[in-house]
Amino acid sequence: MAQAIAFYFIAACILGFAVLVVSTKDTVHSVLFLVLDFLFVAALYVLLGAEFLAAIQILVYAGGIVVLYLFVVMLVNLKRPPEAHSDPHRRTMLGFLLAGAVLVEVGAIAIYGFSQPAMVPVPGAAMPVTGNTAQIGWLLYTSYLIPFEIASMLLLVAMIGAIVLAKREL
Amino acid sequence: MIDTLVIPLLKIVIVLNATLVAVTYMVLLERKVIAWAQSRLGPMRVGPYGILQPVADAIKLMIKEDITPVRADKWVFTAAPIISMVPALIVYAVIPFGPEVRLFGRQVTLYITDINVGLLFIVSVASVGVYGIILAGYASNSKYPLLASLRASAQLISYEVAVTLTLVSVIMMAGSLSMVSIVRAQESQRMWYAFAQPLAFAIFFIGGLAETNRAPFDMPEAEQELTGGFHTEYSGMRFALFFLAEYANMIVVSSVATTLFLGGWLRPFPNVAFLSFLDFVPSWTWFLLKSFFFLYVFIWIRATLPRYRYDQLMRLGWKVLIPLAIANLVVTGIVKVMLL
Amino acid sequence: MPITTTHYILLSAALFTIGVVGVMVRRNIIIIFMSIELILNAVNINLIAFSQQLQNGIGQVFAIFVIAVAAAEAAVGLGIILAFYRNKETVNIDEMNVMRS
Amino acid sequence: MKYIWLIPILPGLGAAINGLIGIRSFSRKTAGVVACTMMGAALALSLFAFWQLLGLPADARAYDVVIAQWIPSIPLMTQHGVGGFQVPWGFRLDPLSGMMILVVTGIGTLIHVYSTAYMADEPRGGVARFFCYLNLFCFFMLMLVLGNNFVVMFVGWEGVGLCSYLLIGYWYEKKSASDAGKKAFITNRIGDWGFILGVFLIYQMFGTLDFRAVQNAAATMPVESVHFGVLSFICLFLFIGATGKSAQIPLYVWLPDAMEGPTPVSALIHAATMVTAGVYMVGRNAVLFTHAPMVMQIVAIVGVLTAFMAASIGLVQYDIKRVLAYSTVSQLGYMFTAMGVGAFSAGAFHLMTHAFFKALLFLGSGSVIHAMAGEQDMRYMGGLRKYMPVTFATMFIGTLAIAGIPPLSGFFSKDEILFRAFESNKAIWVIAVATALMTAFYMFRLVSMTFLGAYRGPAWESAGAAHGAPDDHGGGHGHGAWHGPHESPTPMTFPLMALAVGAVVAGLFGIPAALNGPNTIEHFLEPSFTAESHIADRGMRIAESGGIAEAAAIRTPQSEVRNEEAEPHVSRSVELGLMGFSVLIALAGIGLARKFYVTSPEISQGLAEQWAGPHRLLSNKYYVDELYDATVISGTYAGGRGLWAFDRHVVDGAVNGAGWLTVISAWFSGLTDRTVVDGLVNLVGRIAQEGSYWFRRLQTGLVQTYALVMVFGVFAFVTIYLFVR
Repeated sequence: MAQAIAFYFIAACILGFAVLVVSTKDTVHSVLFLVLDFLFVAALYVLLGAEFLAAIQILVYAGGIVVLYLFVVMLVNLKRPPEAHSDPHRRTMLGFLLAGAVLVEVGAIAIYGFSQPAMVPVPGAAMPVTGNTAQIGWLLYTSYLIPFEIASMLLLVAMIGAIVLAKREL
Repeated sequence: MIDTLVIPLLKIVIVLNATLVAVTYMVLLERKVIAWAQSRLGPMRVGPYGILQPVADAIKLMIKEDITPVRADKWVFTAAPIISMVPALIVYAVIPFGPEVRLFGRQVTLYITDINVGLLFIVSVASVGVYGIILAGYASNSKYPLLASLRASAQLISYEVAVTLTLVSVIMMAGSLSMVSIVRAQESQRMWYAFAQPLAFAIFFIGGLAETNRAPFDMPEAEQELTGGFHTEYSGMRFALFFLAEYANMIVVSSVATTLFLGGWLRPFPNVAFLSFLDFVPSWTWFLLKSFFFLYVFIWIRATLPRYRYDQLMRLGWKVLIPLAIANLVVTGIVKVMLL
Repeated sequence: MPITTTHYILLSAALFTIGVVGVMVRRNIIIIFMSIELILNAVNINLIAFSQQLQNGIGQVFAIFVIAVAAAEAAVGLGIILAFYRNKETVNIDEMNVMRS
Repeated sequence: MKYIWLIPILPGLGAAINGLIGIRSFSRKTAGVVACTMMGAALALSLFAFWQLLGLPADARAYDVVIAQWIPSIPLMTQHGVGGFQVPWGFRLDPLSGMMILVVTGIGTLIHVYSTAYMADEPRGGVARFFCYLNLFCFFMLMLVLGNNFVVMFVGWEGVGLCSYLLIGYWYEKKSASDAGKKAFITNRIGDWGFILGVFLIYQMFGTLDFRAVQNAAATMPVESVHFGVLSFICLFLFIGATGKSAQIPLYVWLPDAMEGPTPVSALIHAATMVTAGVYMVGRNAVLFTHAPMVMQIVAIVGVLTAFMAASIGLVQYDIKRVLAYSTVSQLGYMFTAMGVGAFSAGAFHLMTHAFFKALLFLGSGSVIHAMAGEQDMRYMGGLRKYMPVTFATMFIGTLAIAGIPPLSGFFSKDEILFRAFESNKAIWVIAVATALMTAFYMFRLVSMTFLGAYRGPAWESAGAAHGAPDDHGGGHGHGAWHGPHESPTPMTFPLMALAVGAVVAGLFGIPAALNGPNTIEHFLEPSFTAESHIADRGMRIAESGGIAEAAAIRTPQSEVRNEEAEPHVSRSVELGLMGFSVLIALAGIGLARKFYVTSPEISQGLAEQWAGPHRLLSNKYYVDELYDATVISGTYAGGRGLWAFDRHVVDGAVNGAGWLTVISAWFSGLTDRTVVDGLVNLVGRIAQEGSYWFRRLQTGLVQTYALVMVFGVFAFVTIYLFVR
């Protein structure tokens, strides 16, 4: 019961803040909502028993990526409102429609298509508290070693690329 | 019911209040120590030897007028101090002040909780604290705070890398992320990690200075250059919150350093048998003494060292500390895999 | 009622949709990037829910990779935004049509 | 003892540092210090390891450590079906390799120290290069002696060959030096060919390359005393390798020329360590060899013949280093004789003692050359005794040792070999004794011509430079005006003294039972030369099931070494007599040399004229080099020319024909290309051009339009999944 309450509360917060993120006019505020959103996603991970992922989520997203966004927002101090000019060929309504359709379809699949096989209820917080960190580390460094290395290489490349792009003169 | 709800709540209340009191008295301590370092007396008026000075300060800060600049972003302006204060307090949830003790006939652990990713939890929560500073600088809509906040956040992010790397080498030694089991590992390996990982210890300490914006890295509140830094526009209780957050962070850093490198609540030299008569001292006193030592060193350094220039600070962080930390990590790994 | 994987899928679908809407409707490219982050989070929620249901850590490993990729994407994308902003003084995506025929 | 893999790594590290950084930027001193530090560390580590080894019980003195898998299991055909061919980076510390690492690191360190002074006059980069090579050599040598399987050993084996090539050709501007390097390398390659064939055969036979496994497997096989079977072939090939590496007939010709290298190199590589690799390898495979008596015979004969021949050549050489080189060859011959007669421990023992006194002699000669500003011809020396007392004293000790005067080390080891030879085969013994006589003779000839008598060398300044210039081996660079022979600096004399002490005391480990000595080293080394006892017993049990003859056949090699103190084949008095006899022989040689070259030198001249023919034969080294030139080398040239002609006419002709064909066919294909292919391409282009008029509409230049299309794609796919599935 408590778990259900927690889930619904967190889910509501996630969705609400997500809506705020995409709907706020002031970019800085929407960045802040993004941070809150991520924090609640982390809470959801804890509910799912993935506390390591939760910590990583906060550390990388809230602590790293969004700070980057914030910097950019501050550096790009806009004299004129960013969304002033609007192209006549935009199809905004169509976007809404398509997104809604996709949501409906996926929902249908999730509810009807997916629940034909007997669903085991997810024992959220009932997960053993003795951590899955070791398990994840084991997987990362044995079966997924090469993807892991490739990911690190990707990060390196991205770092260099970002420096090259953002630096005025090299 | 009692074990699941009442006792944790009690612990939280105790820890929070203790922290706040400690913070206020940190201020007094700092003023006193610096005064003595400069052969002055420091606050003497309020109470004997000025021990009531913090109370006076608190009252003053509370009854001061609370100004919000025009054209400032109201919401963010209000949120920033809170954002910077809250993480500093959350972290205390996983800091082990001592092992289990028997209290009023029931086993009580001297820490609020011991989650299995404790260290990671601390790092991540601490990394959220940056927002307070950035937003403070942004929201108060004035150029000096903005510069200061950008500096501060850049500095924090840069030094976070080095500090986290040193933590990783400690985790390698202990083989666990939970604070309590790190202390236990030092107990079973009969050695403080300050001796096993001297380089990591040094880097962590320097990084901690930078993370808490203490001298010689107190760029963000460089009065001479930035007229007081990111909280220039703040006043009254909001300002006080920033102030408290900084000292709370100091206490956090020293507690973490104590736990990771000085063996937490363990007595000095746990590997020397004939010192075991020290065990009659309750363990949490050791913890408090060690943390106090760190705090004193913070103040001492502030009274001693001049401030770095900003580019020097960045060079130190990126070109010295991080490579050293990585080298330390690699050596630790090799030693652990090959020779142990 | 127990919380099943379906709930999590629905949640992530909703989050995904919100992100998609943000990508397609907003004209401020920074917010578009943030919407992409939302989409990636939706994916992560799915992955972890399934790893929870199957009781193995593989989903979480993939989530870690997703986070890494997101970090890379954010770095490069924001770099591009800065470079663009330096040239055209705007972050409006409708004005980023230098190559339109 | 998990750390023993560090022992080779340390010198390798030094080599890397000196080679990568040093040559560009180290001063002479720094390079020397780096190299010496690494070697010192290796020495300390080896001493510690050896000490721990002694700590183990006598029958369990072996320690294997595998640091990494080198070649994972590759299915490869063997005698008994497909086996997994897999090679680990495995190192093995047992009595034999323990002794070897002590010799290598100990003498290596001393010689490094010596070199710091000897090479002091080289150009800066040259010194770093020298030390890089020297360290590299030690790395490979330690690899060779520590490896626990044939492949790791082979790595070291090739590596030391390479290093010796590099170091012989160290003064590569000198044609003679570079030629000598090539000669050494090529000759070694011939030997390596045999060695690697042996290794192949071993794998094919036993399905493994681990020494211990191979020995245990071999221990259970019958002795091939009558037929020349697989084991015999294996041993023969291995022995070919050994002849190449440690300069036995017919492949010894490279060693004398190798003296073109700097003297420390000659001391370390061509006297103390590398050339003994062959002996070490034979000892390492003692069990195999004991199972192939015929090959043992061959080994003994080749060894003793080499010893005799080299010694006889050494009688008449005038170049001080060449004399020592030939002496080295003949001493190696001794070792092989010992191996051949089954006295493995005696051979290994002589290896150790010889390492001491021969390194000592070489370093001494180096000191002399240094003093004489690069002069190597003994005819221009003499009377140096009063100029360089330390060198004289140490070299004198070395000479006594090699001549076999008790109680110096050479006596015990050589006498042990002679005694065992006497046991097994009188003829071999006779030749060996004759060799001993010659050894004593030429060594004292060397000492007399160099140190005693009157000074025949060039006068100071002027002539000295004149004489130093033409055959200057670097010893005399930078002296500026040469101030006559002088004692060498401490870094050079200290190793001399240390080695002299070694040459005196090294023998005391092997005082034979006949002198009521414990003969420590033999008992210590014995486990390395026999298979593990339980294997041997199993062999016996198999034998008992399989008949008496086989049982005898199997028991003998195992029990040989053990029984042999129990009931010696010859009585103790004979052994003592032999000792006395060999001492007499040595003294006789000394006396002759003294008579010929000190008291009345004219006699030697007289003898030279009187026996002009033999003298010419000897001083031309039996014309072996010329013989090889006439046969092998010119044969190779002829073959090469034939192949060239074949290549020129047949192969090139084929190639040109193919070229013509290509040209013709290309013309046709060009035709089709112009008409058919280009037509198609243009058609496609036209289609695209026409079609693009309509598709262009989609390209609005709005990013979000494209995003819209993507989402539509998602929508479409989900729909398909929803309904079609």
